[in-house]
Formats: sequence, C-alpha cells, structure tokens
Amino acid sequence: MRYLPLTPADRAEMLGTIGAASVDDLFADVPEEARLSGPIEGLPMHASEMAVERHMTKLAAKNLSAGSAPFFLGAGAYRHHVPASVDHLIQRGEFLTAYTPYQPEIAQGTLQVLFEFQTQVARLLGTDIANASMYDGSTACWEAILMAARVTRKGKAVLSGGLHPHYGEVVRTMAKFTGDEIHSLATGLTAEPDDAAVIGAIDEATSCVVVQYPDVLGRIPDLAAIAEAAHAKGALLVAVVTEPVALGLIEAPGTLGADIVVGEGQSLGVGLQFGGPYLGLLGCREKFVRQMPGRLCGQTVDAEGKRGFVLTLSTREQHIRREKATSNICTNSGLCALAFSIHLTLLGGEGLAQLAGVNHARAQAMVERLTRIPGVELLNHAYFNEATLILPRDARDVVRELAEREILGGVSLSRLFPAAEGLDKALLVTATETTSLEDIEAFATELEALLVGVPA
Amino acid sequence: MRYLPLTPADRAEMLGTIGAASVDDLFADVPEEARLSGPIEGLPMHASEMAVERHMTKLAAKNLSAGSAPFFLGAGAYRHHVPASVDHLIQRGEFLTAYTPYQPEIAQGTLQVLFEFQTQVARLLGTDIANASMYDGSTACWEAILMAARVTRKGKAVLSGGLHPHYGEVVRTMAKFTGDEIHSLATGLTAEPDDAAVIGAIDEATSCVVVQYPDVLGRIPDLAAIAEAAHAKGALLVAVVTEPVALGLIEAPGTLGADIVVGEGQSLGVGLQFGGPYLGLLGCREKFVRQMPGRLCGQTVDAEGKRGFVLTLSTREQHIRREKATSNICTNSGLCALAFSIHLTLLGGEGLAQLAGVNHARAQAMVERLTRIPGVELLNHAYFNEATLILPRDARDVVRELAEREILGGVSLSRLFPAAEGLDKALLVTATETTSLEDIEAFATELEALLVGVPA
Amino acid sequence: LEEALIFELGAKDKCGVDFEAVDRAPASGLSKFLRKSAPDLPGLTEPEAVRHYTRLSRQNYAIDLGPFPLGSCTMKHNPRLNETVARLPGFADVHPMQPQTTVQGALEVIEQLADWLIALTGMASVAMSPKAGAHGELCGLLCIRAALDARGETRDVVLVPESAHGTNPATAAFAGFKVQSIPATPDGRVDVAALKEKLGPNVAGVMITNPNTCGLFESELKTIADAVHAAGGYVYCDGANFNAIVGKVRPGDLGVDAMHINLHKTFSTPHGGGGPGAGPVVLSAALAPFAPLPFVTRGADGGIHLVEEENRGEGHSQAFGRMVAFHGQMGMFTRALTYILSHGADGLRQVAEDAVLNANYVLRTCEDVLPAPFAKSGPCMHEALFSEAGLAEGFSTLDIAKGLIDEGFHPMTVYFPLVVKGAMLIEPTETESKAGLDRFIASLRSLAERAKAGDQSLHSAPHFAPRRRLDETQAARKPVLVWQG
Amino acid sequence: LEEALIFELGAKDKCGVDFEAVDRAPASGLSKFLRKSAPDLPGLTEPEAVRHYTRLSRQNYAIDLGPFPLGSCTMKHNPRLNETVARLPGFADVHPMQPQTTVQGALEVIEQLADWLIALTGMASVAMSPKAGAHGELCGLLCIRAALDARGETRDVVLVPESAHGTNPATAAFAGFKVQSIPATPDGRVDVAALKEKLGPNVAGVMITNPNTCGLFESELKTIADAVHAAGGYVYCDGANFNAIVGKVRPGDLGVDAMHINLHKTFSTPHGGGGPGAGPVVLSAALAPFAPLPFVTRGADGGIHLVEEENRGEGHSQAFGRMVAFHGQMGMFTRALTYILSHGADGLRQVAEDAVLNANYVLRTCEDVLPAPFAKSGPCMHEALFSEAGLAEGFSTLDIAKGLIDEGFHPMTVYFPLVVKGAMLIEPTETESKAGLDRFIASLRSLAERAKAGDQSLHSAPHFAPRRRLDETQAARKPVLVWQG
Repeated sequence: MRYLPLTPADRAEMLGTIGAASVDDLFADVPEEARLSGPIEGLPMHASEMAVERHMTKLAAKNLSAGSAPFFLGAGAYRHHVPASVDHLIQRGEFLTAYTPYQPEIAQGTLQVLFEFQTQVARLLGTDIANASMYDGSTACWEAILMAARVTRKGKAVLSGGLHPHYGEVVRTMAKFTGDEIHSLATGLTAEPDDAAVIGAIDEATSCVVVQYPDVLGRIPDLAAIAEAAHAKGALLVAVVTEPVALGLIEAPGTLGADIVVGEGQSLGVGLQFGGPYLGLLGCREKFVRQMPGRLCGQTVDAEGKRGFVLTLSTREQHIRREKATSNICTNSGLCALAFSIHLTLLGGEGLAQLAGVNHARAQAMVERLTRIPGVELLNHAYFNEATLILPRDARDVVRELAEREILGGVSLSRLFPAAEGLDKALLVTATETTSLEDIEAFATELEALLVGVPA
Repeated sequence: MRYLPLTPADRAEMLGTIGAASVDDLFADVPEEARLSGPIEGLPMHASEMAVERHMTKLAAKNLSAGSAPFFLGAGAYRHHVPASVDHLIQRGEFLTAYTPYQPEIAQGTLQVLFEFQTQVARLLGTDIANASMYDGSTACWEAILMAARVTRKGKAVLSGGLHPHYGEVVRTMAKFTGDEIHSLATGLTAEPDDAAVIGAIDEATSCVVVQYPDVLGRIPDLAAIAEAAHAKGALLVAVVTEPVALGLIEAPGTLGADIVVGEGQSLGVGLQFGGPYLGLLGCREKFVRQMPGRLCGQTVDAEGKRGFVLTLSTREQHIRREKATSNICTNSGLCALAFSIHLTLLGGEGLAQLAGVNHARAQAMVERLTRIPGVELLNHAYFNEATLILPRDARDVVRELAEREILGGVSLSRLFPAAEGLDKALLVTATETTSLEDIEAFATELEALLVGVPA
Repeated sequence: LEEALIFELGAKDKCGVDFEAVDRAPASGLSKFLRKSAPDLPGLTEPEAVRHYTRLSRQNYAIDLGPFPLGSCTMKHNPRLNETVARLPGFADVHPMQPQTTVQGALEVIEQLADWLIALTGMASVAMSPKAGAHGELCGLLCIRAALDARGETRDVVLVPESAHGTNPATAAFAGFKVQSIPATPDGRVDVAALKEKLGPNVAGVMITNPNTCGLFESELKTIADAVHAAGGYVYCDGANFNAIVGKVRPGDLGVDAMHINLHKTFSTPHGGGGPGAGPVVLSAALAPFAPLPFVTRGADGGIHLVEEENRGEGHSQAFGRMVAFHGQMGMFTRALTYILSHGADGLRQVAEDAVLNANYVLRTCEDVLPAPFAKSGPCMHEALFSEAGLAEGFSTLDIAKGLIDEGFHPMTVYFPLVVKGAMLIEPTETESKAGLDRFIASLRSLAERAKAGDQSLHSAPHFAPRRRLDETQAARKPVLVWQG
Repeated sequence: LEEALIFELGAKDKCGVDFEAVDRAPASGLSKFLRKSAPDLPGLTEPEAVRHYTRLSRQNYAIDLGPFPLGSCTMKHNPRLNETVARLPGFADVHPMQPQTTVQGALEVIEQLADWLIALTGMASVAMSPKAGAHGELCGLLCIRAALDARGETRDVVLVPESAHGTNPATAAFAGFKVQSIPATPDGRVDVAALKEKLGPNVAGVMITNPNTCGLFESELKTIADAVHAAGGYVYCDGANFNAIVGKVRPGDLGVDAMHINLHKTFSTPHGGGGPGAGPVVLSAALAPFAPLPFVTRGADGGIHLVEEENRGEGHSQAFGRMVAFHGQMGMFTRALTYILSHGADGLRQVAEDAVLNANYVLRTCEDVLPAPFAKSGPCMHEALFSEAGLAEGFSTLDIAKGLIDEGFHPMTVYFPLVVKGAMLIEPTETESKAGLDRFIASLRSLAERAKAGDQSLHSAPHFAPRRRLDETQAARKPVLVWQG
C-alpha cells in the first residue's frame, strides 16, 4: 500500500520490541466475537492510483458540470471565477495539511491568515468584528439566532419570507429541539421584499429579526428601516448575506444597522462543489464578543515582544467549557476561509466593486434578454445578480426541459419552497461574471423555444 | 494588469525620484525612428484570466488527448501514469520559481535533488556517474558523440539503423556543421536488430557506435557483444535509451559495457506534452568526467563542516570557459529532472521492476490480440513495451483511418523514416501500464474492421 | 520570519484580477442601495499575493513537514490523488440545486461512500449531511430526540464519561439535554457499574467514545449497550477514534445506535488548518428513520434520487428536519471515497493494524521514562497515554510539549483526557515510518530525561520556532480581533 | 534544516506506487536480456516522499519568496494561470506523433505564439523548436551558416563583444566559427569603429546583445547592422534582454537577422531551478528559408500542417535540418502564449516600461553609495550596473552578494559583465512593487555602507541561510557526483 510506510520487516521488528506475537495480540481487548477475522466481505480490495482515478473520473463524467453548459443557478451558491493562484496557494502542504493552530508558535501562518480574514470579513459586512468562519451560511444563521437570544435574553426570532428556505428549515429544525420560538413569514411573489411584514411582526418578545440581503428572490430589503424598528423593540437585526459579491455594489449590512451579519462565503475562492464545503461568515458589534460562537483569532505578543497571533476567548468553547460552551462547534472552515481571504486580497476593495459591477451588468443583460420573450416577466423592482422571473408555464417543468437541452436554467421557486403555493411559475435566474452573452443568448433561444414554440 | 504591482501613483513618484518627466525619457537612447508610439497594431489588448483560460481551453479541446481514446503511440515518447504527488510537489513555488542554483547557500533543495537525481540516473543506466540532465534524449545523443570524440580523439560515429530517426537527424544536422563524420546504417525490417552491421562498420577511425536499446522498432540489441567489438577498435559504445522503464526489466546498458549511456527521461514524471519539455539523461564512466557536457552537482561541506551540495566542474561550461567550453549548454531540464527523480523515488527499485513487468505484460497482450487479426504479423523476436507489426496494407493510411475512428493506433514506420523504402506496411505499436485490455480490444476491433472488413 | 499584514502591504485600488470592461450603469431599482465608495479592503497584485501567502505558509508546521503525534486528533498523510479527484470539474463545478438528472455522478459518490460507511460499521443507515464531527454528534443526538419524541417520551439526561471529548457534553447541552458525568475505572475505562446505576426513565442515552480517549478499547461496550437499551435509552458512540478499528471491528456489532465518523481522521481528508470537516453519522435500524434531510436513495429505475422536503412524504415522514443548506461536504466525500477505494477492505484493515502497532511501539519504548497510567491495562489502541508524574519540581507536560517543537515535532495532545493529570496523549497514526517513529521516540525520551533532570532551558522552549511562547492571557483580556491600523 | 538523502531514507523494496496484478511471465524472446535483480534504487512510500521533497523545497529561495535582482537573468513572477493551462489534458496529454488531424489545437498554439513573436519583433519568421536560449543561439548561427553555404561562401569568423554572455562565444565555437572579440567604449556600448574595422570577407556575422549586458540600449545597432550587411555578414541579436523593450521596440526595425527569445525571461515561463528553457529564434527574410524542421504552416484548407523531413521538399528544401526530436517546448509555449494573451499588446508595453522604470529607480537611488560606471551614459534599460570600486580594502562584490542573502534577498548577478571589475548587475523586473524595491534598496545601501566601513562580519555571510559558504574548491578537486553510501 502506497500510503503505509511500515514494511513487513518493520512490523516484525516492532512486534518484537513490544513483546507481542502478532498484531492480533494488540487487539486482545476487543471481545473475540466482535473481531473480524479478515477483510469485510463483499467489498473490493486495494486499488492502484490509476484505477481509482479512472473510477472517480467516470463518476465525475456523469455530471453536467456548470462550466460545460450555459449556467444560471444561484439561490445561495454562486459560480464565480476563482483566480488560479488561489487554488495553487491553498494546496501548499503547509496550509492544506496543517492542524488547528492550538500551538501558535508553529502556526503563525494559519493564524495570521485568520486574523486577516476576520478583519476582511468585518469590513466587508460592515461590522466591528468577525469570527474565523463557521460551517456554512445556514448554520451561521442559526448560531446568530442563538447568539441574539443570549444577548437579548429573549427567545423569539422572526424570519423574513425572503430568507433562503434551506436556512429557514435549518433554523426551524434546530429550534424544534431547543424550544426557541420561530416566527416564519410567508414568501410571496411581490416586487418588493417583505420589510413591512417583518417590521409588523416584531414585538417585545422578539430577540431578533432575520432578513436576507439581497433576499432569496433577489429583492433588496431596506435594512436601515428594519434595524430601526427592531432596535425600538429591543430586538436585534440579523442580516443574512448569501452572495457576498453583492457587497461590492450595495451598502454593507452592518453600516445599515444590522447587529449581527452572517453570510455564506462560498462565492469568493471556494467554488460550487455540489454544496460543500462552504464557509459561514459571522460578524457583529464588538460588545457581543463574548457571546460569539466559533473560533476567534486575536493579536498578542510573544516572549520577545514580537507581534503574533493566537486563538483566543476559548473559554467560550467546548474543549474548555464543555456543556456550558456558547456552541458545540469544534472546527471552522479553515481552508475555505483561506481561499476566501486570498481571493478577496486579490480583488481588493476596488476590485470587488468592479466584480460586483460586472455581475450586475450581466444580470441586467440576462433579464433584459429573457424578458423580451413573450410571457416572461421580471418580478423584482431591484436586483443584484439574480432575479425572479414569472413564466407562462410551470417553472419546474421548464427547468427540467432546459436540462434536457443542456441548459442549466435557474432554480424554480417551487423546488426551493415545495410547501408554498402560488410560486409554480416563478424561476430564479442568476448571472455572474462567468456568464457570457453567448450563454444568455443560448438560454433565451431555448427558453423561447420551450415557451412559445419557436424551433430551437 | 494583475501581474504588475506598480500603481500610477508609484510610477509618478518613482519618475520624480529618478528625475525623469515621463517613462519615455527612459527610452531616450532608442533612436526615435525605432520607438513605437503605442501598442503594436492588430494585436489584442490585455485580457482577464477568465477570458484567457477560455481561449486556451478551446484550443486544448481541439486536440484528441491520449487519455480520451485508446492510445498506442510510443516511438520515443511514452504515456505513463504519473502519481498525483509528483505534479503537486513540482508546483511548490520553492521548486517551480527557483533560479539555477549558483548561490548554493539558498539552493540546497534544488542541489540535493540534482545530486539524488544524478545518483538515481547512474544506477538506472548502470554507469559510474551521470550529469544533472540535458534538453532531451536527441540532443544528449549528439552531446555523447561529441564527448566520445573528445575522449577518443577520433571523429567518426556509427549510428545503428535502430536509432530513433529524429535522433539520427539531429546528429546528422549538427555534424554537417561541425564536420564530424557520421556513418548511418539503414533501417530494415528484420526480426533482430542490426548488431552485426554495427559491429561490421567499426573501424580504427571510429570514435563511437550509437545503439538504441531497445531500438526504435522495439528490438533489443546485444550491447555486450557490440561493446566488445567497439572496445577492440578503441571506440566507445554510446547506448541510447528512449524508454527508461525498460531498465526495470532488462539489464542496464552500463552493466553490459556501454561507455556512455544517454536517454530520454520523459517516461518518468514528465508526461507527453506534445514533445516537450523532456529531459536528456547522460551517464558515463567516471574517468570521462571532465569531458562531460552539461551541469553537474557535487557534494562538499560548508564553513561549519555540514554536508552540502554545489554546482561543480563549471570550468567545463560556457559561462566560465566561453568559446572553449565542452558545450554551449547553459541550462538543464531542472524541473523535469525533479519530476523524474520524485517519480523514481516513489517507485524504488522493486517498484520500477514491477512497473516494467506490467508494461511488458500489456504489450504481450496487445501483440497477441493484434496478431490474431488475419494478415497482421509481429516483426520482433524480442520486445519490451513496443513492437513492430507488419500489416497487409499501408500503415500510414491505417493510422489515419483509425484516428477517424478515435483510435490512436501507433506510429507508422514510414512517418518515422519518410526517406526509407520498404517500410510502408510496418506499424510501431506500444502499450504501457495505462493501456487497458478494453483499449486493446477496441483497437483490435477497429483494426480488424479496417483490414478485413468486419463491420466495426 | 516576519510578514506584514495585507492591510500594511496592500491598497484598496490594487488588484490582482482583471475584468472584462462593462460600461452600463446599475439598473435604476438598485440606485438607492448603492454604497458610496468601494469597500475598504486591501488588494494585492498576483505577484504580491503569491509571495505573501507563500511566506505565511512557511510559518506553519504541517503533516507534509513532520509528524503530529496528536492523540484523538489523528493527523495522517493526505494523499495527493484525493486533491486531484476533488478538483475534477464534474465534482468541483456542479451546483447543489442542478436538476438531478445532471448530477447522477455526484449522487453516486454519496451513495458509494454511504455504502462503504455502512459496511465498515455494520450499521443500518448513514446521515451524510453533517458538516463536522461535532455536527455529527448533534445529528446523532437529534435522531435520539426524534426517536424518543416518536415514542412519546421526554427523557432529558445524557450520560457522558469524564474522559469524553469536550464536544460530547457541549453537544448534548446544545441538543437540549442535561449532562451527567460517568467516572472512569482505575484501568481507564468506563465504570460500568456506575453507569448502570444512573440508568433510568430520564436517561435518553449515553455517549461513549470507543476506542476511548485513554487509548483503550471499551471491552464492555456491548454489555453497556444492552443495559442502556433495556433501560429504554440509546447508545451514541463518538467515532473520533474509529481509525483504530476500521476494518477490524464493526461498531454495529457492539450495539451502537449512532456514531459520527470524522472523515479527516479515519479517511484522510485534509485538516486544512482547522477545517472544513465532515461528520457523517451511521445509524442503527432504530434511529435510521429519523435521519435528517436531504439524503439519497436509489430508485427502482436505477437512478439515484434526493429525498428533500418536497418528497419526504413518500415514506420518509419521520426525518427530523434539515441540518445544512445543501447536501453536506461533497468535496470531502470525493476525497474520502478516493481514499477508501485506494485502500480497499484489505488496506483499511492494515491501516488500523499499523496505527495500533505504531502506538504500542511508542508506549513500550517510552513507558520506562514517562509514566503510562494504563499501560498495565493491556495493549493500547491507536494512541498511547502518558502522564507528567515524576518530572522535576516545576516541570510539566507543557515543557515537554514545547520542547518537542524545538526537536522538529508538533506536540502531542496535552492535558487531555482530563482523567489523567498532565496527560500526554500520543497518536502516531499509520502513515509514520518506523525510522520516523524512532526519531520521535528518541526526542521524547530525551525531553523526559531533561525534564526529570530539571533542565531550565525547557521552560523557555520553543527557541527555534517562528515565534517564542505567545501571551495568550493578554490576547484574551483585551481581545484584538481585527487589524487596528 | 537537515534532510537525509533518499539513499539514506528509502529502501529498494519500499514503494509509493501500487500496481494492478500481472501474472504472466516475460515473453520468451526477452529472457536473455532480463536483469538478475531489480535496480538498486531507493523507494519511499507517498507520505515519506511528500515529506522529503517538501522539506527539501524549503531550503530553496524562490521568486515566490522574494526578489531575484539578477541582471540579465530576469526572474519575474510566474502567473499561476499559466500552470493551470499547461496542464489541460488537451495540451499535457498529447503525443508528438499523433495524426495531425488530432492535434490541431496544439499546432494552433504554436502558430499563435509564432504570430505574436513575429509581430512583437518585426521579423519575417520564427523557428520554434530550440530548447533553450543557448540552443536558440545555435539555431540562429546555423541559419547563418546555411545561408552562407547557400551563397557558396565559407566565412568562418563571428564577432562578439567583450560584454557578451558566455553562451555567445561558446555557441559560435560549437557551430564551427572562430570568435573574435570586440571592445566596449567607455560609455558601455559596442565600439562601432572597432567593429567596422574587423568586418571583411571572413566575417559571417556579429552577435550583439541589445539591450546589452551593461543595461544600455545599443543606439547604433542599425548602423552596425547596415555595415555588417554591407560587408556580407549577418546580425545575430542575443534576445536575453528583450523584456526591456518588448512592445516598445521591434528588433526587426534595427536590422537584426536572427534573435532568440528566452521564453522564461520575457514571457514568464518558470525557471524551475535551472530549466527547462525554450528559445524560439525570430529570423529575417534573409534567414527564414533556412529555419530547421519541424515547423508549422497554415494550409489553403485552413488546417495547420507540420513541415517535417517527409514534406520539406514542398518548398522548404533549404531548411538546415533538425535540432530536436520533436516540436520543441510545447509546455513552455502554452505558458508563454497564456502570458502574452493576458498582457496583450498594451500590457506587454507596460511590462517593458515598468521593468525599465524599476531599474532606473534602483540606479538613481543607489548611485551615491555604489559607483555606477555607466550612469552618465543616460538612463539604463531594465538593469542597473554597479561596481565594487570604493569598498574598503579586502571587500568585494562577493561580500555584498552574500550579505544580501542575510537580508532576505537573492544576490544580484556578480562579476558579469566582464567589462566592469566586480560588476553587480541588478535587474528588478516589472513584477516587483515599489515597496518591495524600497526594502531592497535600503538593504543594498546598508550593505554598501558596511562594506565601505570594513564590517568584517560581511566576510562570513551568509549567517542565516540553510548553509554557510560552501567549499566549491573541494567539490571540484575531488568530484563526488553520486552518493557513495
């Protein structure tokens, strides 16, 4: 086996040193009846690198990859161009195969990256501080609700109907067990987001309102107004950003008054990967620092007075505090955070603004072209890089039929919200800088063929 | 531009420091009439990474890559499976972007690799010593002939008809200008290589005989006999190995009496790459060391007595010796040598023997299957992983027709030797560990269809 | 080894990315949302960025540089083939909500990995979506809650041994349980009698780590499981140490109801400086119906289907909900499956054997210089536990740990498990060579001798790392979490 | 920083590769050739190999770690996109002798790169196959020999300036010419009068580097070229420094007949610790017919065709032969073309401007502490030349160079060109930032001051490198070129 350095001679010598007759002696504490006498039956034996690569390549080839077809999906996972240097750098063994930086003297590389990451995230989200990343946006969203409850000592969260339905499901699932109260607003096909309903749902028992920005239909809520209403009732505004590239063009949630901002960082550096691993972003006001979940990196000095970085405030965490921890989380999304940070460093502020501009321009081109098709209408009043279209037919069917024509034509709202009614004809479509005008034209041509019968 | 760190403000400040009004002032020594006033016309302007990647990906997609079709080419360039760790390691910036190790204190990584490489190559070829690699096998072959002339002070080289015709062309091209005498033997379709003709061509004026092992038709010459005959006339035997994997199974040329062994190292670590960059191997007897061409790495100690490595014997080289150098060569194939060395380290001696065994077994399977087709005959008495078949039709046509059916079915001898006669029906076919039995069956099926009209 | 921060190196208007020109204004609807100026984020051109991160990386220790003898954390070699495979466009560049007909290969990866995990553990089912080990623990406990709910019971206590990972009690609390602690016996295992005493109608279940964090196999796990089941509870097994027994023992044969598997520990996905992890949870037949959405099933048509909210009604109505936005850690699944296929059933068995052999080799070659409290309990599994007892006055586990840094090694796990004072938990893993172990053992023995002899220079170790000991107290007292300019 | 050799770490029967089982004996014909035992080569498993090479790599300095201010050697940033592109299977996994219909994309890469090189240099043609700069020089000189042969002339002298790279005279000799040296003027350029004096019926041509190795533009190159042509000779230009003028000046406009282009210097292909290089040679109309095989042409059918031995008869009979087995350095072509397309005509011009700006910045900020012999000759091009004159007794260029290592930089090019005593030739390249240059300048100035003040510690530099000064004399006196056991 190419990964196992012990030779048969090594094994024999080591058993001799140990004083064991065979390796099975070392498993003596396993009850006889639980010990398998040989390899588990029915499974294949070891295989060469070439054979494994072939097998996996065949499986990969069964997927229609986003880069090989006109592609218009978003809904919480975005296809962006990641510079080649990002993947090159995260594959350096010193990053890829490093441990959690509990021994800071020999982990300053990872630690400085996390400190830079925290600062980048805080500036991007418009918050005072940020943590070193979490599992993904959906779990960060739940953690933010728990955190708001700790801060406000209240237990009711109001979820906007514009929140990604998977995020809502995660929250409701967890709350079912913790007993937190979740007030979920309905999702409706209106040109404007449900700001008014959110504001109307806030009461004195409300710990927080959770509002996605832009929302899952691509609409953009007025965070400042919601923040004001929430704060008036002693509640926090938790803003959720699933597309951080948007923040290159529209104002940061923290700047608009959000108290906690969580997000999905996948857009920068990480890639689609069929949904994971991604990385959760979480930033907040400085005064909440000791209620934050997740890993934090802080600046300090070493014994010679040199600047250095360490994991800090670990008294909030499970390995110190056990059942009293702020969260059971034990990891962050370290390597994804590194990729995010490198990508954002390559962009810089002006670059992010430019990237956002290209995204928006492509989305405009997409919307303009698609709404030229008879019967196709734009729902949104405002949008960044994704928007909701109303089709003359069931959108699920259209998506399926488009896939047969090798067009990955967006996400139907009825797939996102299977229990909701009245969303059948709504299609969420997304464009990014990776969307070419040819892609848009191909999409429009096929969509038109499906909708109005023009031969493709 | 993403690769240019100077900002407009930097440029202005630096021009101020320099005391120049504009950057054009710095080009003042270029005659006015030779200065272009703007970007060269008719060429595109800078492009995003994404756009360039798309362009290049489109070009790449116009090629039928070896991995995407049954593939049977060899003839001096072999498709082997390179472990993923090899490419991962050679992409480390410290290897990829390092300079020639002229400053040994900060280049011990590259230098130790070269020292290990030299030792591996010498052991593989069966020679006392080896250099740190050259451009490729064909140029190494010419350098060996020059070296033999320096050692023997004679100027006539005899080339076996089994030498790769490109190598022969390189030698004849260069000799035309240097005035060395080259006696090239004809290439004929015999089951045995032309050992007898080689031996017969040696005279007192002969500096060396150049014999490929296995030869370009896949036959295996009797190096020991040729060495004996050469040495009897004061000539050297230069053995040429285009497929180093063969040396896992058959005896090393140096062990059989070759005085200089050159080779193409591409098979290990490097990949096909449409012909380059590859790496030339050159090993020889220790007593010839000061007549060697190319870079050499040697062991020494540092000021504290620690073992270390340096480039050495550079008094043979152009940067010291200028017009009196043993060669004008200024580089080696450093990164390819690294890849070769890592791959060989992953294999080890027993692994190389195993790999060679798999190659030979696949070639046997290929030969057995293809010669079951009526009219197809094996030429060779012995072969390693490639062999010459005699077809009932013109082999060039067959190769072309196979390509139309997406089978890369070997190299016709008439493409290799366009000037020779009587080779029209000969086809050189190769199998390696990457050749599956399904590939062989697909090849045989299509070949049979072409040759005897069985429907594919 | 100094490297400035990007905030000191970069500029907002520097950029390492070029864009295609766009000359259209934002759509009118967006105008009131536009930010006044670009975000205040430093940019670097590519040459500067490559240099910054390359230089930073060199301040890290990593598996590619040397061993991490971290008990219970299992830092093993990360095969490079796994990285290559994970980057195939068919895996790396597919969207989680593409039509299912266009992602059959991705679903098949999940199915194949699930099949292997089920076969290797002898369990009925597996929930693939948890994002990390602790998330898997949570998933397992929520399955237990859901099963209890289905039975109409409200048991609210979970029993956790003293020696457990911190995530166990934290997760139990996070899932809404009360935690009660179970002591260890003097030989380093769960006190079965004490455990049985606590069983009762309030006990939802127990969380047991096996092999446990003292490096021992819990020989009586089956007995415990039978007792827990008889009392109406469930058995959660912390699978952090599954690498010690993979291919040799199936937890399902020992009565386990749920166990998470840290893919990076047992199946070599990269640790990445702290994540991302992946924590699939295998489930017994009793808990399988409660597994969260989404999951994959193979239909009668041979196609693989996702079960999500919309089709949970079709026989999956007991699924307890959803834990993550999409399907889990696909990028880790491809790597883990690649690793598993590379080893095969025979190779995985060899993995466990070599991991255990290496640990016993360390135990037996060091127990004369460092007390090994449970060395008499028999062979250890994949990790060897030592204590600081016997070091000179004022010397502790921390000195040995920091001393190892100067010897070129990462420290072992220290001060864990809590049941041993000054614990040093050493796990070599199966990917260390004998020669490498011999070097480590020589260093460890030398440090033990120095600490016994009172060598004061150990107190100031490390001396040869990128940084000397860092002031963690200052960091926590006045946290500086973002760059201050 | 010690790392054992593979011969000390590995074993012949250790292996980091698994094979599919084969159980057939070698074919009978092979039996007499079989070796008695496997080659005596050390093997390592993958974990051991990854660690060995990772650790070794860390003993290297590299562009990814800091600047290489190497005059005439041009170490610039290597974009990572280039590496990604070169590894596309359509480029990396095609065989050089595949049927041409199956490699049209590869041939198109060669054609596109050729078109750019021709456009950027203003020449008639380009020979793509030379494997490195020196090989390109050889190609150019052989074209000249072939052209002279075609004219029936046997001119055997090549004129080479004193300041030339060593490869120039070596190549001329290798191509069968006699070398005559041309002096430099006091302002650092070719002495045109002296050159003209040497012209005559024996002179095949001149080899001139422009910009030259003193970092100056040879303003009279056109004059020289006219004189050489009038005397029946050809002008070879060493293109090592083309990066200083790319997009700004076309050598073809200056009368050059042949010039090699080091793709790594001007077009960023990686240096790789010493290679592989790639040295396409652009040719004037006078030399174009003699370019070696193989090369590509676009046919009337729109397809791209290879011209090789078999079809040279079709209008290419003057091709002088073949220099390499296949088509040249395809892997470098894909990288260079990627770089060129990334920059475009505007970006390449900026490359030259920034390279020259950076060099002049170094020249003008350091000329007060280090003598710059040609600083009065006007602006430098992409490199600045200093001398050791004025250092304290016993201090030399070598001390400054080794001192730079301790400051975290690679030394500059030293003792070259030969026309300046103790030359220090500094080329920052365009991919260094101003902040980075300022740090380098500060270090260089500080070292110059220390060497003037007689700081003895400089003699033993470097102090902070993986090795102290190495004994090169011992290495050469008793060469140890292979491991001795």
